[in-house]
Amino acid sequence: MKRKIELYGRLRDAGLGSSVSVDLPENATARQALAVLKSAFGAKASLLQGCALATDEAVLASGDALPAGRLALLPPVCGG
Amino acid sequence: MKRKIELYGRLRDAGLGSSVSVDLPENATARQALAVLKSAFGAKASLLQGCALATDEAVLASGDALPAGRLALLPPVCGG
Amino acid sequence: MRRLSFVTAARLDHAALCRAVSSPNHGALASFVGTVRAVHAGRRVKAVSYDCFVPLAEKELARIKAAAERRWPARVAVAHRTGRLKVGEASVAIAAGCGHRAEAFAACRFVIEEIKRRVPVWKKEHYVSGDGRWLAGCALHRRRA
Amino acid sequence: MRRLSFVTAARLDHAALCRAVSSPNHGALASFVGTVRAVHAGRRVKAVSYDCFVPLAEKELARIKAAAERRWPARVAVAHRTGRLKVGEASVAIAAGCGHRAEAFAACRFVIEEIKRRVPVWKKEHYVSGDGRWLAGCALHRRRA
Repeated sequence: MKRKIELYGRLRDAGLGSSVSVDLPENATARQALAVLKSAFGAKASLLQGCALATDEAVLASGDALPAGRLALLPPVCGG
Repeated sequence: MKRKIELYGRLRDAGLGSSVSVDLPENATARQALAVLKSAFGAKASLLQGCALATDEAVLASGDALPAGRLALLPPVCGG
Repeated sequence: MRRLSFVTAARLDHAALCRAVSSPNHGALASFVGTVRAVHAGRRVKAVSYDCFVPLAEKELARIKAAAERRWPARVAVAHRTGRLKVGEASVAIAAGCGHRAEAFAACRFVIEEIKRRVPVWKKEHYVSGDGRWLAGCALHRRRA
Repeated sequence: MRRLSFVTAARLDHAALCRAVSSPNHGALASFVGTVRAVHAGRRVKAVSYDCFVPLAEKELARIKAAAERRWPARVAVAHRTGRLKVGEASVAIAAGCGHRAEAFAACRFVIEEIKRRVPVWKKEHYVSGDGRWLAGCALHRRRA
């Protein structure tokens, strides 16, 4: 199934816009999704270092299945 | 010589007003002045516990001679 | 003030946050404001853009506020700004009202440290020389509620 | 703001102190406001009178500000109020602007701790029950300049 993944921070400079659409197996985990995203990023895959997938409620652990709803790929944070 | 000593904080409630005038020897030290003040306070002398003499520049050590200028008798402080 | 933890594209109102946490039972108000600096890591900065995953950021701010209020007898307000900020503009503002000063300082400090560790916000510095750079940060991890 | 350390009988302007220490070179502003509490040591408080030996108090505030600015790369502003204050009114306000947050918090905290130890100010609490009491404090000692 197609899932839209929002991109933030430095990921917006990957030339992919503010989100990517990737094809994921049913019940894919965050780990599986990150592997698919790595291919989608191609030569820019190093940007994914330290990134985590999150919903609008919480950051996902790598073994978590992707829930329905918004999904975002988040680089290391530096707010404040 | 007569010196006026300003009173602050709880000392204002001693019934002596906002200052006392005491007779001090020439070149009196802070320690000597405190002894004279103790008599002046009479039954209220316990109010002097923890008090220090000061000018408008600095707190005096007990061996310091009283300089010219304003003199104040300062109880333990609790600003902030 | 409607909400005591939020993300906004509008200029931060430090005074309003301070008022929002005030109480006749408090003797102490500690507050913190983070601002854009003119120089960072030796580069002359013109502006900083703050990107943010807003829904999660607001939930994390609410969780940090709640954690501070559980840990200390405090009332906390916190706001984080987004968008492009000029030098001197405030990116984050925090106010913590408490009975006593030690708690107020501790709660305020806790909130800014937690923001830096877990709120999904990213800074891109824009330099006077014309180029720009996303700053490195703290990798996120799932947290147990 | 004319002076950055002073005693005043007028209402304290926390925002003005914060503005006074701001700089494009700062990334952090920590501030503290002490206020009159409605309850202290189990007694319901109606107001607090602040007595002050003003000339020495202003010199001590200036010395504390200078000591903080020597110890940290900070800009500090501090004001102490005198007179009779109602519950919720500010008795002291401090702002410390710095490059980084740890220094800003440390400088701000240092100033309030030093005020309590060495600035000639005294509080008399006025209770709802009609009586009042001068609070205990810290004995003063000569300090080497």
